[in-house]
Amino acid sequence: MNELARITEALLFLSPEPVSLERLADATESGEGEVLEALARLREHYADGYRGVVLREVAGGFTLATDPVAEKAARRLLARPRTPPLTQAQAECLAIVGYLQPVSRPEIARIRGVASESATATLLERGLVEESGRSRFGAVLYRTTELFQKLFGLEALDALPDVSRFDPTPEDERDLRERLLKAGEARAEPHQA
Amino acid sequence: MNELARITEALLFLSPEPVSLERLADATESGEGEVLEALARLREHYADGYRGVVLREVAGGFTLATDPVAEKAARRLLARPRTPPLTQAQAECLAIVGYLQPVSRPEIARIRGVASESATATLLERGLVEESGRSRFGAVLYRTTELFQKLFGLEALDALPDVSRFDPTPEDERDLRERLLKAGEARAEPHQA
Amino acid sequence: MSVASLDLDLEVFQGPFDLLLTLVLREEVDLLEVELADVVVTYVDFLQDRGEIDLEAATEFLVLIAALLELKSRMMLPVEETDGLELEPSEAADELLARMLEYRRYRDAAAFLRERLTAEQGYRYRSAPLPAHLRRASLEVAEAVYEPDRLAEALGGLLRLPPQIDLHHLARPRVSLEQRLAHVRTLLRKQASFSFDDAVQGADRMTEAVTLFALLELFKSGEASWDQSEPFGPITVRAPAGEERSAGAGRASTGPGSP
Repeated sequence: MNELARITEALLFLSPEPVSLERLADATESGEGEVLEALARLREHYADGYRGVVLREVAGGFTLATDPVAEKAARRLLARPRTPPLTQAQAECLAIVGYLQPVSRPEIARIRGVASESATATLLERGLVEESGRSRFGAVLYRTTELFQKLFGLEALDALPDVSRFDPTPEDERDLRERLLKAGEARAEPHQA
Repeated sequence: MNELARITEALLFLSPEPVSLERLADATESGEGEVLEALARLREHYADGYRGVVLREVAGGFTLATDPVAEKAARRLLARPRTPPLTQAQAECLAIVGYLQPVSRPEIARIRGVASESATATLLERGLVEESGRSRFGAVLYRTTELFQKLFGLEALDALPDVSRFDPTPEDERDLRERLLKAGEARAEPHQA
Repeated sequence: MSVASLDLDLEVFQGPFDLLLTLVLREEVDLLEVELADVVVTYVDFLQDRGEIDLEAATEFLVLIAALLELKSRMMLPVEETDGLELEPSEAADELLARMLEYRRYRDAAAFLRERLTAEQGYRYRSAPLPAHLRRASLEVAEAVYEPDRLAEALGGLLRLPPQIDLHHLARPRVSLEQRLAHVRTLLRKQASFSFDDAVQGADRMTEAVTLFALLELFKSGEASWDQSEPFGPITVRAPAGEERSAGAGRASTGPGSP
């Protein structure tokens, strides 16, 4: 390992947050190309499956993390509770903020069909989303945080899979449509709104 | 690297404090002999002078730490100048050490009329004061550091400003230390006339 | 108010309003059977009770109710009345269909996120404070940021002696038991009975307390007795005439010095 790789390793070890290529280059007073080379060397050292620590690229930067092989022992040693899983409501809000950001609470409610106050509050409290100004109607807008990217192992926001991947299949869609039409036809008589 | 060595590496990576052999054995549910072997393997990986991170055995156990080679870069990346404004308690402690040095912690407490552990600890951590031997009663003595002089723009210690401008009774010609102790004791237990 | 706390009691649906649209989107409630006018009436009643409007919550309500109204009216519009709109029955359902599909998309994205979070739980990041030497300003680049006078001023403050507390102005009442005993005995000699209030008229609390103590002394020595018909009521002090002492048992329970 050359000196730049050694220094890069130390910086990633010390920094509590992922460090971008640019900041690594600044701190080491090197070019980004050199740092990328150093990172490649580090990656060899921290090859998946061979070490307890792995080099990861998340939230727009590089960081070291422990391999899941150590999860159980780490829990015994640190007695730090795992981050609680997301409830369905929280996950839905997070998905909407993740894909549509910046997005307001009324908009989240429109899509979910349900007021989303408490789920949004929890996501804010857990640091997964944050406020991001106001819409032109004055509603608070939300976006995801770096912690979100870190905890979900995303290199960047656009590393989220394309949202069309979650669209219902054409068969599901046709099926749903037919059922709706039947419901409509069953009521030829107008009802009161 | 076998699995135990990988897990041990991960545990040392995560823990901010040195971890004892016993705790490593507990967390990995292994024998201490096995953990020692794993540590030996790790030591090969973290050989001094080849990596940015080194394995250290210090009082209390094993720990990973950065090699000094990365010090400058780490400062550029992470060290924000830690010079927040001084609190009144810190300013008083620092003044006492500055003008009376060397001075012991019990003396600081007597002069201020209150225990001053946390202010002293902060000054120590920020490198403004340091230990300077012990008094004949065994109390730790403090003095100011070179960093103190730089942060206050002082050429030398005797360049500290004259106190008489702020002295409520400048005509009192007794020794400064004696006067401070007297005043401190008077503040600690108010006497009735 | 929170939209979630608006409780509905409709023919086809009972529960919090904010569940209604979800159930419609999940096809668990038939929108055509929901009387939306009742929902609005309930909301207006609720607002009236509250007397205040939380704008964010009101917006949420409007968004939800507007969506419901739009969906429902489109589904109900008879073809011949859609002057210029020419909504086919299939188009009428389109809006609701689009909404349902959109919801499903994010429901499935949510499932993906939950799985992803679980998968990522195994990776742990280090969160340790910086080593002490990196937490200090470095000597080489340290600049003068503190004002030396701050130290001189702090030390000057520490030289200040606390103001002496002068207690001379506090008159210390001195009341002796002997004085009060003499006072009560004098009163008893003058009259067979008198009220305690008369005995301490114009006196301070200390004097009252010592007088009561004097009375206890006199009771002990048999020089006086007293009675009080109710707690905090007037106390009558008497010289111990023979007939009164024999009647004393009957009233002893209320007297402060009862044996």
